[in-house]
Amino acid sequence: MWLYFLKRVLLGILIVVVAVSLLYSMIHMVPGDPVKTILGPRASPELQAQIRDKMGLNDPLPVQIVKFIGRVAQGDLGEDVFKRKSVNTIVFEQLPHTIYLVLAGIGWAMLVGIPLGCLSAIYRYSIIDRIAGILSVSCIAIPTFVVALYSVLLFAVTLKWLPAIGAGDGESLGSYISHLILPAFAVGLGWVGYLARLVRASMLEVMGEAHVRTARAFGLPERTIVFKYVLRLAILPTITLVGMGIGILLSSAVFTEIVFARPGIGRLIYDAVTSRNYPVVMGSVLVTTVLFVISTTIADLVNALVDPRLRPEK
Amino acid sequence: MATENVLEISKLNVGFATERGMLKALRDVDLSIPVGSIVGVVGESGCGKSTMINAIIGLLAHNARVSSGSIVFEGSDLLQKSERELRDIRGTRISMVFQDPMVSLNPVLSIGTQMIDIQYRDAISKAQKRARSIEMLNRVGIPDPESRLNNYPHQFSGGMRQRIAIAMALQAEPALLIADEPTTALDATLEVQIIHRLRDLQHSMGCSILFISHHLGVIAELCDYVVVMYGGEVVERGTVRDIFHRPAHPYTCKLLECDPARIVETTRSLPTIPGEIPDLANLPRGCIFADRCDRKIDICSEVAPSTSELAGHHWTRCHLAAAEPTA
Amino acid sequence: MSDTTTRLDTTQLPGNWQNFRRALKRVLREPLGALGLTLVVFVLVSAIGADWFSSHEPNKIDIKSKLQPPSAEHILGTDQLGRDIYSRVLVGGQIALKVSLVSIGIALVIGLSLGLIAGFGPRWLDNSLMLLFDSVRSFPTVMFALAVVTLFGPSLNTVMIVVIVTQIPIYGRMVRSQTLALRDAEFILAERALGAGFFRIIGMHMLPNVIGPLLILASMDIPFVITIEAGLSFLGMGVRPPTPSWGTILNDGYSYIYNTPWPVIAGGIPVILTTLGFTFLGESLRDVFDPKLRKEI
Amino acid sequence: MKPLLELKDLRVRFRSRSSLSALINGDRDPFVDAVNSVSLQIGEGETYGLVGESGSGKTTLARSIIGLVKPQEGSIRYDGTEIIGMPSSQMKKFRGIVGTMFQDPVGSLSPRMTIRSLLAEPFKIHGMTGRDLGQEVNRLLEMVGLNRDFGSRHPHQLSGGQARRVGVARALALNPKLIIADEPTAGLDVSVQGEILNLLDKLQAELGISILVITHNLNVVRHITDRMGIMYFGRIVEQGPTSTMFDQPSHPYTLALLSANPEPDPDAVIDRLELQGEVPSLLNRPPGCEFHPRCPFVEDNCKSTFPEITQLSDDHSYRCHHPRHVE
Repeated sequence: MWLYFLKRVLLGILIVVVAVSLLYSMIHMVPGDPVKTILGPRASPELQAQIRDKMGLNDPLPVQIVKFIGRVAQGDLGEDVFKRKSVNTIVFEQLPHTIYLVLAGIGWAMLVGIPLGCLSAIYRYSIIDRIAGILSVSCIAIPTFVVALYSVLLFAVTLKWLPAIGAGDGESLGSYISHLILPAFAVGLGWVGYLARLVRASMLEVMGEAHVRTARAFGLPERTIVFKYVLRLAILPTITLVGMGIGILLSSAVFTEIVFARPGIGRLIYDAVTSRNYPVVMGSVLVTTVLFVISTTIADLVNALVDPRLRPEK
Repeated sequence: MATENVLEISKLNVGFATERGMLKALRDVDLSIPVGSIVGVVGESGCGKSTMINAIIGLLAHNARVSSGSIVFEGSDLLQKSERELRDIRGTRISMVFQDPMVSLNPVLSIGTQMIDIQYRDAISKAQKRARSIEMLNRVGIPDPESRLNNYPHQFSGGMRQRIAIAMALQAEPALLIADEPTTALDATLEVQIIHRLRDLQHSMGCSILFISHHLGVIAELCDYVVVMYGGEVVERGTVRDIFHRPAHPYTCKLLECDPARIVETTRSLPTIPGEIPDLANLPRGCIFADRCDRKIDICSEVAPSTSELAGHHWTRCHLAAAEPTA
Repeated sequence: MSDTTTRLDTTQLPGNWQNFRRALKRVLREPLGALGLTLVVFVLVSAIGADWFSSHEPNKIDIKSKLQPPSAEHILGTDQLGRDIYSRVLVGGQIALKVSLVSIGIALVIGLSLGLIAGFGPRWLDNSLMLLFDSVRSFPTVMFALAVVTLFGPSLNTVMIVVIVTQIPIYGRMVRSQTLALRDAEFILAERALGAGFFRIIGMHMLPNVIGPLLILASMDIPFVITIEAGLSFLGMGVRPPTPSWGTILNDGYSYIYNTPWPVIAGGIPVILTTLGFTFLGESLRDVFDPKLRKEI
Repeated sequence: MKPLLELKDLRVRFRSRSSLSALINGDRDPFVDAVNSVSLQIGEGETYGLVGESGSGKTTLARSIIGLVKPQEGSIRYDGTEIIGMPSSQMKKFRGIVGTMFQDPVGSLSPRMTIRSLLAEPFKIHGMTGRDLGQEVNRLLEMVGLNRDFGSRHPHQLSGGQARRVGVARALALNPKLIIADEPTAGLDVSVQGEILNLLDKLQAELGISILVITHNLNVVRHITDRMGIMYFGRIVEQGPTSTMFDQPSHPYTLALLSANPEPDPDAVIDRLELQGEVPSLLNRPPGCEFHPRCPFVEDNCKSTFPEITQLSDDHSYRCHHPRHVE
């Protein structure tokens, strides 16, 4: 058990290291001087020299990567060369907003999607299943930013029920939450569909397996069969998908934060890209990548806890 | 008819609605299981064995239609019962052991959980249920049952899993145990172990067993009565000696002839039954076996034979037997 | 009836013309499949014939008639520069489809080759390719896209590169797992026992069994790629103005959302219809070919 | 009789755990022997039966002969030529002159090809496109008794018996001198089983080929083989002429296997040697004789000393300290 945990965590770290190296190497794939790419062509030669030195761009690439990973491992994401502010401070100021958004989004998607999927599977091929199917596929099909735009149009502009812009006044929790509702709705909607479809498909698959027939042959109540014997197995791929979902929702958060003018890491990257503030882009992409890897790793570990077959024998 | 039957199927007809039309999977099936006996069912693939079992325990596929007949179990017709009533019978009065022990247990629940779950109807404490499970595992020959109760199915070998399946099936002391090819997936030396264990348990618990197998040797060794099925019909049934020593239906004769184990002199040329089972969605007019029968007479391809009794407890569905009854 | 063993059922997958026609029939029998197919055909036709169907020059500015609601002259109204939104939507669809088909096509070819190499190659190669795939997959797509845009500048090509790079691991992983499952299948062993060489096994026996599920997966990715293109263009990181894209139409509309809702509605609906069409079609294709979901006798 | 195929001290090892976890667990030998010092000979025109339960290594042995699995040590000689370490171009040629049949009749046919193209495969692989392939395919279909209409079908449209015939035709396409048949009757009904065995026998008589049959079915082995070997835990524990092996088995395991074969006669009196327990895992190789934990006749030296091969007669040998034929 512990060996599996250790292996999985090591793999996660390895993935982050490779991902960071890839990201870092990308700078060197750009034709021309990376410093010019980063700072833009109009930066003064002194600034360029200073940055080149600071970023260690005079070392060979592998050395640079090792140094960079070393710094990141110590929790140092570098410095914003324009504002002369630590990237750590900038990123971690914005990060909580995005995390709340993503958790709220995946949270409501799970609360609605998983029961919807169960319902579809239990009453398969019925009218309930058909309606749930159309609803979920439609949810999947509509892109997040279109959902965001339309919900602004409907709930904020036309009906004026909920605030459209910002994350609240920062004073009261109620205001923060009311500003969170529409963005969370927008990022989560597609995932309601994904989860419902996946839960339905894997429940149907498990229901066709021989051991469910055994449970039926012993006259177990349908409730026990569905919620204990079937769901326990059918939920395994869902756990993996939720782990991936947290990472994918980080992507959707970019659109949502821009449409709703919310603070957050998506907005931060967007602003940094438009002002070509490379260290901040790099730092935020890195942090989100680590978040992604952490969530998939946790999902795998939870899977191992639920599924005894993944536990190695003593 | 003095003996009392725990299960009696009469004139059972089951069909499946398919794209090609109605597939008549069971036609006028008769079968009875006397109390305390072991009844074997033999037949090749597509003979309707599985459909019959599913009909008994009420777990037919959604597109199945029971058009007529009755399945009387302990005095009442199972086909007239509601889903709820059937569920109360399954696992208490009738239980099952399935073919493939590798997939017939839930892989993410421990053996203990599954054995305790199936006792959900009993108003006893969990500790008592646990104790009963341990005793049952002991009886089927699982070493160290107390600690193995916490193990998961994948931690057992195939033979052990089949023992566990038997323990679960017999735990509630059912009146009827249905065993669907329980040893097919096992090796010969394990097969013998399981069969002996099953017979010992049957003796001590006094239940009846419906034993499905394509292995004639196992049937001969274990069963009291034998039912021979072909293409969805019961073509012959009788005591184990009737079937093996005095087979009446040409199909039974052929089936016995084909078994290389019954051929004493070694031979390089083994008997076969040429031809195939007719399409069950598009049945021939006469006898279902007529195409492949080497003793066919004119009437066989015109009229479907009805069941005739040859002697006490020995029935066959063949024109030849009806014409010239053998004593 | 129930004692048929479960084996990898690849025979149901599209491969020859007969199967294709049977599949088409089954897709059309399902209402959602028929709807999906209709939408997809509709979108394809309107994208291919965009030049004929458009009523105005898509980039022609006419400030006098800016932000008009739909009318006989402008079926979907006009934007803040008075450009005809209907014509822009048509041309935008052409671009969206071109991006998604080209980039998915390239990603498919590369993913397929890498997946086969990983599945058939030595353990160390398999492990390193998987590590690479997992690493690339661990970038949140949009974050990765933005990082690429900062380096290479916003353009249609950048969008395609991002799509290709992020899709390769998905196809590669799937091909690899299929290959691993097939590698020890008895029919592959049987071919090897006959003396068949590496390339014959890959080309004649592996590929036909791997390509079906892969194409279905890819067809379900088209809406995703369209979303990425529209999304990046919406952020101003994709297609450069004045070239129309569904994303830029939405972005322009969003700036004037308090003045008029029409541009946002007109820019969003084609995105929704296209993604709905491809998703419905992909779902029903998968239902038709996935034997696991068809368990009834 | 001149041996066509000769195996000597063949050993096949598999890695049981990755090098990393072997390192962590301090396991110095992360390998298991699936096949262990196996020697056997097959003469020209002879049929040799290799019998064993699941996991005994019989399938691995068959696969190592055609180079699908790489043996660790030993030698495999075909017609006097060493096969192990053959360059791949020669191995390809060798595979052409040895016909192989795999267990699953349908699953061993490439699912998307038609029967016609499946039958043309052997010729295409070995570059024999010069002859009229259509005619060759027709010849093969006729040889195994299949109608030409089958040529346009796909494997999943065939029954098990028909698919098996296609397998036989493919194995015989290039006029091999040796056929390796892994469970040729697995999954087939008794009535069809005979057809396949008769077909093989007929072809053997006509073409004078040698056959290596791998099976767990003793009844089949008794009828169709000249000599047989019993495998347990990767070793051949006893081999000899089939009739001698059935009449006077020496090894207790042979005895147990023979008696574990239930006779299809309800009145048969079987003096049964029932084994306890199951085959141990390859990871926990018992010391001494590998059969000793299950052997009813175990004595002290069995637990410590590994039995060498004893030659009972010219062609009958066994590995046992206390053979049964003495009594």
